[in-house]
Amino acid sequence: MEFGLSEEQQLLQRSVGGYLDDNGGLKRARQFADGGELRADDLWKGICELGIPGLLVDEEHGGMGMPLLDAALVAETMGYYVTPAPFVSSVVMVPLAIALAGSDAQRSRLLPSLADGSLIAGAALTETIGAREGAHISWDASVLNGKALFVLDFEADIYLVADAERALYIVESKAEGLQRQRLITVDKTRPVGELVFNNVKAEPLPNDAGIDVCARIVDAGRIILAADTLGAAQNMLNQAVAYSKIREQFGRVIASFQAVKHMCADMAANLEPCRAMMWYAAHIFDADPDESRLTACHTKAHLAEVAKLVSKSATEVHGGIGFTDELGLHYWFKRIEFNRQLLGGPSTVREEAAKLQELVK
Amino acid sequence: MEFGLSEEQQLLQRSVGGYLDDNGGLKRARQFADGGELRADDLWKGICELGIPGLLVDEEHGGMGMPLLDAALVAETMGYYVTPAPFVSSVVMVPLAIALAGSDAQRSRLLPSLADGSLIAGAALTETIGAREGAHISWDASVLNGKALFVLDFEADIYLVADAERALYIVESKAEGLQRQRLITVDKTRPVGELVFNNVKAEPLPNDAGIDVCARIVDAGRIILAADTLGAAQNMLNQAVAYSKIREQFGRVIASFQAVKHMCADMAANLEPCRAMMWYAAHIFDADPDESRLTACHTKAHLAEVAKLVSKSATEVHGGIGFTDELGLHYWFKRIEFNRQLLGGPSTVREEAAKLQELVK
Amino acid sequence: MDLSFGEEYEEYRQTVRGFIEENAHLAPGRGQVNAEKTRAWQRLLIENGYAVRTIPKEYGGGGLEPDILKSRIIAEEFARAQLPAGMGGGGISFLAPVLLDKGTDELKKKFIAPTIRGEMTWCQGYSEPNAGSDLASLSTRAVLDGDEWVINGQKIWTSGAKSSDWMFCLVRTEPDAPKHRGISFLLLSMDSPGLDVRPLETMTGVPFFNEVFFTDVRVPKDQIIGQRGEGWAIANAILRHERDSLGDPDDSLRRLNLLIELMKQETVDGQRIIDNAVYRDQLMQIQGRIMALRFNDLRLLSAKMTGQDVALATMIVKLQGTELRHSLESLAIDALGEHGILYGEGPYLRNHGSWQHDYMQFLGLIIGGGTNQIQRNIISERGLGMPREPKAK
Amino acid sequence: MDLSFGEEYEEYRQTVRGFIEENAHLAPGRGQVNAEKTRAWQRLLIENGYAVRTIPKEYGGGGLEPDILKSRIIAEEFARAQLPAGMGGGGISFLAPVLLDKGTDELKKKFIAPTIRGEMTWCQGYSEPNAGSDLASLSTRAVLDGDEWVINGQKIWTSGAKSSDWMFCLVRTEPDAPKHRGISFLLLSMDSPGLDVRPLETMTGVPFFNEVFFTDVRVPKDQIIGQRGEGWAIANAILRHERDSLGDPDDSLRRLNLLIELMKQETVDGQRIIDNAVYRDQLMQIQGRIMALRFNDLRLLSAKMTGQDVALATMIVKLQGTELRHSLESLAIDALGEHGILYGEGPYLRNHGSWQHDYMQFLGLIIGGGTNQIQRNIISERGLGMPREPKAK
Repeated sequence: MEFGLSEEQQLLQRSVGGYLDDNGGLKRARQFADGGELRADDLWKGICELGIPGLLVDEEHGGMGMPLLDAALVAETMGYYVTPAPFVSSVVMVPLAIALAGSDAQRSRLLPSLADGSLIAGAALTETIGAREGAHISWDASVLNGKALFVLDFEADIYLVADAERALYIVESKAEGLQRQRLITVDKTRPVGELVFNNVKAEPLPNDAGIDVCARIVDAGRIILAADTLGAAQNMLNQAVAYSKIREQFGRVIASFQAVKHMCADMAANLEPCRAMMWYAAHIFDADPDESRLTACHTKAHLAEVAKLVSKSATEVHGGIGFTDELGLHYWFKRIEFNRQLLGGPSTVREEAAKLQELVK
Repeated sequence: MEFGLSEEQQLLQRSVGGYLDDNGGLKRARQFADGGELRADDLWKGICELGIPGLLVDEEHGGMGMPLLDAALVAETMGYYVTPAPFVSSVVMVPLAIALAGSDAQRSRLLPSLADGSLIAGAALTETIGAREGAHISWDASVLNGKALFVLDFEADIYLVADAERALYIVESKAEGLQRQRLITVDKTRPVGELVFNNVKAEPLPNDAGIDVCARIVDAGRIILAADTLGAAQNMLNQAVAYSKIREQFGRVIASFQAVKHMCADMAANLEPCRAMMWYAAHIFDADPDESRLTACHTKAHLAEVAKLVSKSATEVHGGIGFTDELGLHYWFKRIEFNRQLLGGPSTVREEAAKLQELVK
Repeated sequence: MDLSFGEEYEEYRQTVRGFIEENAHLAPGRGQVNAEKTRAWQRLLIENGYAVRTIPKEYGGGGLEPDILKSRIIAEEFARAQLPAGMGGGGISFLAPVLLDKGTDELKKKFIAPTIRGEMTWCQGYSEPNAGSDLASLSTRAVLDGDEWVINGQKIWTSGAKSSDWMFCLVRTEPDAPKHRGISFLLLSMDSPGLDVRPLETMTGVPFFNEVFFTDVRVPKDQIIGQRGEGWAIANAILRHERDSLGDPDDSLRRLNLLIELMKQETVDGQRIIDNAVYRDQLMQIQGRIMALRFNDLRLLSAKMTGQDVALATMIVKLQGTELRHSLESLAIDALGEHGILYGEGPYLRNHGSWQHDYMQFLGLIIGGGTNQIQRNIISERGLGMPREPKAK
Repeated sequence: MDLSFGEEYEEYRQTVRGFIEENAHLAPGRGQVNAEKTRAWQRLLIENGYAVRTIPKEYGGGGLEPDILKSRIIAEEFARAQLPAGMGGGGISFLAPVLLDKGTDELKKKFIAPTIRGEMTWCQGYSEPNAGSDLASLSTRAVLDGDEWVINGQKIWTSGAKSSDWMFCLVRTEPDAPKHRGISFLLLSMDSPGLDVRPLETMTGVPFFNEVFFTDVRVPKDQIIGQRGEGWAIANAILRHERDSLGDPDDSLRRLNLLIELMKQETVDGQRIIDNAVYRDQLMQIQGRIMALRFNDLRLLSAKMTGQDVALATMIVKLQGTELRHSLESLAIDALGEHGILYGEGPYLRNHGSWQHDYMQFLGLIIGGGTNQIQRNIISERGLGMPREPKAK
């Protein structure tokens, strides 16, 4: 028995971390947020060179065929470095959906370009979790109509779309009748947007296996967002501890004040077990799909709650400078906020957890 | 405009406090809890001499005709001194019920003995807030049947009973067919119990005014329990601060440690506004019955939450000795627990608050 | 307990209402930038005793006796009519009273009247990058050179520095004195050569605070309030005042009512958000907390009138009020779900993105005006009589 | 990530199951007070390598190599069968390993075998009324008089003092040394003249802790583990161990499942408590927290096997585990409403009043074993490398 990361997994995380430390991080995130780029092409190129987009694609289709845990470790690192790159949808949810529900032809056509990063894929699934007034997708004959909000990895070449019956489709971003509008959120490192479908041609994924693929990839997406949150929160805690050791007030470093120490201790005490939780949730996704759903819900919700505490406390430990743009602490703060609400906020996801255990009438 | 206590009210609170400081307090509470007394007759006698039982009874019937605020101030003091005396039912809820819903004859017969303390009255109303399986009271012709749980001021001569239609009755404690069983809770200073009715003769209160008297007296009861909680929590905070100033560890009084200071500051910051809230809730009970309901709900729930924080933190500040029986801190802790659950726990009462504002479907 | 205002005051309330009805058309609109209209409105209010009413007539004020109830009635009635009850800002709220109390006749004559008429606007220069919680360790230096102070250093968190005409600020003038006794309170023009104002970017993205850099800024010697070295005491009186104004429960109540409306309107899967029992319970918790703080405020108002000591009930306002408001905004974001994180502009933004803005802004206020950790020190030491931390060896 | 135990271990699991099946009838019942039956069961387990398996044979143990996985399998299988996996208690869990490590040959021979066979039971004498968080300031004194230590002073929080044969305790033997270096670790018989044990009443009302008073208690000189003055280091190793055992998430999981059953059965106004969305959401929050701590525990187990450093993940267990458990019990009380505060005896008591009992008991454990404030000091200093508080002037 070994509950932990293999050497390869540690190496993977270190190499992605090393690359982002050199080329990504706050500076690049700022530039992306301020500069109106649609995609951070340089970063994406580097990420492709590391083979990241092919992590979950099988070898037959040009990928590495790794388990979700490897992707989650990369997601954690992406969060740690507030990386502006399409990941949750393009690297995780869409390749998984195509692998699980696509036809052989679809797999052969789409997976290789997803695996080498030449094709970017967004995901329009929000309405399967909770539809806001006016948002709804319907399939009629061979076209989609309706509206999808908060489409993930929005600056994409193709979209994975779920209709109201949870059936899945692939749509070209340049398809006729498709209107796209970017939605601006607090987190400027993660493009999301709205898609309006007016008789838009789409290609259904046949889903011959008959499993609820939509649920499977939402599980995966939730684990990935939780991993991203873990990385972001860990970074905020690290920054708070480091800053407290150099900032002096009243003739002492503030790290020597018990109030500051206990805030940091509480952050660490809450955050540290989340690491094991994220590992397990990602591992069990592949090892036991049935158990996975509950673990994915709890991991998403619990990480969101813990990270909320961490993001507030870490900002407070910094004092005024934490509120300013100077150290850019708010980039992590906002990334944590984004992850909290997307693919189901904490109490929505907890209610799903209760339903899975038949605790809801 | 004056938002505060009159000199008379301050005097009332001081005189009750002075009496309980000399004759009640922890020592008397312990003796009561350990000794198997049904009533603390000596304390009750002193309380009667102060005129407390007649606070809310009008002068015509031998009382003082004071507003609920005066009773709430006494309740706060009772909580402060963990006083084992019938109050919430016998001094507040039952006299109010008889005044509001009784006939002239009932008023003339019962109120004078309630006012001089010679008659003790319990209240069986729990089922109007939330009925547990098997608990239910029904009225048929001239008798009551069913079961009532958590009857307040249980060691009583008469009981005020509400049936499932919220109609009110007076029942003699020695009535034929009435079975009484004491229920043991953590709070040994407050006798509660179960009443089982087998064709028990009862006297209905006619309630000619046609208002929901049951709701009115539950409002009053909630305000009184909140006031009791305020007193108990204030005492725990005071004890924690005082103890921290004398207890030394690591060569310093623990009151000089920031962790201890901030725990005490948080208790005070949460508790202090509760005082104004309790005053207002009690005041508006008389001044504006319509507004009173919402304020009573919120005061009950908010005090319960704040006192939960205070009772835990104050115990922690004491360290090990807070957990032992030595300082008897747990008497206040348990009194706060009792007040939290009786007449509706916090989330039950908040849901009522939402209903009052038509926020529930 | 008497929550009525009494007959005399009810009459006064009618007078105020009459004034408002007659003159509402003269008031500047919401967010109006017509400076002259704003100033004309301010003058009209002063003339009628509705603004700066207790400042003596000789300095341009109303010259009236302090009357907290009348002040409250004015505030309530103007709020009801959604009109500004005069100009706010540090100059009128904080500086004018200090000038009256501690200023020389010359300073009073020169500064009070234009300040309260809105012709001279002020910003406040207190915090520095290395003097936040430990404000008294500030190091911006002023040295006397002939008839002028020469100032070098830097201030931060200066709101309104770009739009203000003048600044009142704390500078170190006695470097050899103990830190609390080496600080003086100076007044200076924002046009002074050597002053450089740079906007400070914060997490909200909405400009609000500035940094101000001083390079040999020269200020006439007599533009000092109080004596040399008395600045700390003067500033502290202002700071206490400022803290009380953060986390106003009436403002939280307005936000709560807005949130209730929102939760009634918004739906998820066809169900109104207010019908979600979990959010509804949290909403009710917040409503209870606001209620407690509002009644606490009434108690404070009443105590001010009767001169009672309610120090502890006063000290907790900033800590409780800012945390409460932050929680309220946070609940709104959770209840809105994905819509809660929309910000800036766009079609689905609710209430102009104010939930997200205030959520962040109030985290800033939990930190600003004395962090809530410092508030807890104050409450435990001054409110509960617990000892200060022992000095480090 | 490999969560299987491997073939060898699955075989071992079968062996354990076989043993249990065959011998279950010999096990003492729940809460059994038949001491001899308990001891016989313990001896049987030792013989078969299921209890004290790593203690050398010469001292009466199993003489086996440490194998954390086998230990876990044993624990799991006995728990599954609801049978005790041997005796617990401070003597077996804490003292025997310390004796092995630091005791003289004589002490090992005298004490280990009877201790692990359950013939000699132990209590622990550490805390004193004036030495709680600051344990190293303990003042119970032992003075050498010829061949004996003479002890005077008082211990508190001694669980099991009434039923134990022996005590291991910390006493001050070097009053002139710095406080951490003046403490020694002694062993003494609870039959010693001059020892007075008094039960300590606590808020739960259920006797658990005691006070122990020493008046000229005499102990042979060589009943000391380690050297004079080394007691603090020895005790600390034990304390770390003890903390890890508080707030066990597996135990919290059992309580959670019990609570879920309860919430399905109980009704208020005909509605099941589980159908109340507010309590259900809180229940799910607790479930998520338990999950995180359980996986953290698996990580610790695995790290022990591979010798990885997971210091921070270890340090947080007591703090998180006790607070979590306290919250869980608190939720149960709220969900039960008035029934939640029933205690002691009576017809409506749920689960024997254990919700109320454990709610209080875990407040005690939040305080005991190093208060959670002390835990936060440890986490910030040892886990995050933040400085200790400066010494007071």
